[in-house]
Amino acid sequence: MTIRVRYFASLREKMGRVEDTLVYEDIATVADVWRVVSTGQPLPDHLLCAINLEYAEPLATVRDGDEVAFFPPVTGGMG
Amino acid sequence: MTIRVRYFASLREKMGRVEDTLVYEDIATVADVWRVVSTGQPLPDHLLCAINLEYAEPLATVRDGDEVAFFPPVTGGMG
Amino acid sequence: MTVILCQTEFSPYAEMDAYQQSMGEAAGRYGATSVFVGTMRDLNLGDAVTQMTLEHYPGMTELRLGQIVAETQARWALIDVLVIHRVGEIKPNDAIVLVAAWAMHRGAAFEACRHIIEELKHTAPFWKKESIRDGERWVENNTEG
Amino acid sequence: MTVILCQTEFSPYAEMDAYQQSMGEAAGRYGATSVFVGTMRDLNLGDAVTQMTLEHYPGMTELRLGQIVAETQARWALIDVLVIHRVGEIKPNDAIVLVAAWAMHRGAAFEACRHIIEELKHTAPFWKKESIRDGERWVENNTEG
Repeated sequence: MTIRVRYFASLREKMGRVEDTLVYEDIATVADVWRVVSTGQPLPDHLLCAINLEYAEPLATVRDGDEVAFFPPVTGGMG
Repeated sequence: MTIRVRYFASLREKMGRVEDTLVYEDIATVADVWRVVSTGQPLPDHLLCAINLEYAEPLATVRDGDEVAFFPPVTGGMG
Repeated sequence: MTVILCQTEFSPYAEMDAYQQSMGEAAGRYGATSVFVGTMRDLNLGDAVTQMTLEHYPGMTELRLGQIVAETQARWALIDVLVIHRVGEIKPNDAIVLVAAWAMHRGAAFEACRHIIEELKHTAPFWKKESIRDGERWVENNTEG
Repeated sequence: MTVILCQTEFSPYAEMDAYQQSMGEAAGRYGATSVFVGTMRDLNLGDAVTQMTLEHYPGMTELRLGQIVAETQARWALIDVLVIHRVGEIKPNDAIVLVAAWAMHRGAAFEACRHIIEELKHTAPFWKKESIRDGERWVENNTEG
């Protein structure tokens, strides 16, 4: 299956790239996706995850064609 | 002593006048002022009172030259 | 801090713009502005309202509004406060009251703005008389927040 | 209900005016408008900030803001809601976010406006990078309300 993986803000800078495309058969969850793109690291507690533009938990199931995103805590608004 | 007494809103209409000037020696409190201007009635619970532009209780002391006001509950603002 | 009693129609957002332009050194310091605008509705208690007259107690109104703002500024960390209240003849959809609070952070701005409008509604000496089909009537009760 | 992501400077009170002009039949129905404006401050964590870049997640941002507004409209009796959020390069004293809620009564307007800005700050995918004297830094924590 094919998964598009996107990174934002400080994580994007840390990864050194804006996205990856994974073509793997053994990815079941968001945490699995992270393990692949981070070469084996566990998913840090503070990172947030989304599947297809909606927040997702690390153990949420990933399906063929999904867009998975990882990003630091959000800081919009002001005041 | 001389007391200026003012009325507002529905009370002003009920009294049929905007103000009175009292020249009496035996007025001690706001409630006394009301008794004079209403020819002996007790001060209704819902009426608000002010002395010299500040809210006052019915038993607050009135002094020579004071402006006393009586008015219904306020309804400013909106929303 | 500015409190204005206004005899004629005012445009609340034009007033906000103009006031902020004149704030000068406060620009860049405030991160949060909470604004409340009360507007005349054309329906009250089930009746169409065509016009309203806002009576007030000149002198006491200004004093009370100033006290409310001063007390609010003592309680929350505010950069500035603006209060504008209409008096006299008012038409549906006219702005009746504007309350704005500027602060570094949103908690203070929201709470101060809400506090001012609640105190104003319950203690500032304003009275509304509505014109309805059958004549006129005094509004006797304040709406709950 | 309108949600706008804005790439260039916007004037929050001019937007309010224009939006109300276009509301048509809602005029006369709303008695209460609560507006929140978040503005870029020129000082953060003790450092002078000369510029800011607001990154976001296109697609997810619009979806999340729409969900926040829809959930807020389901919870409070609102007549209309407007949300405008800047993205991209921002200068001190620029408006970053506008949230406005129109309702018959002030309780719903205030609570809905506050709810939207809190949800937006904690869940909408925006990230701030500040330019300070020594370079750039990501804002890592949201301010408390």
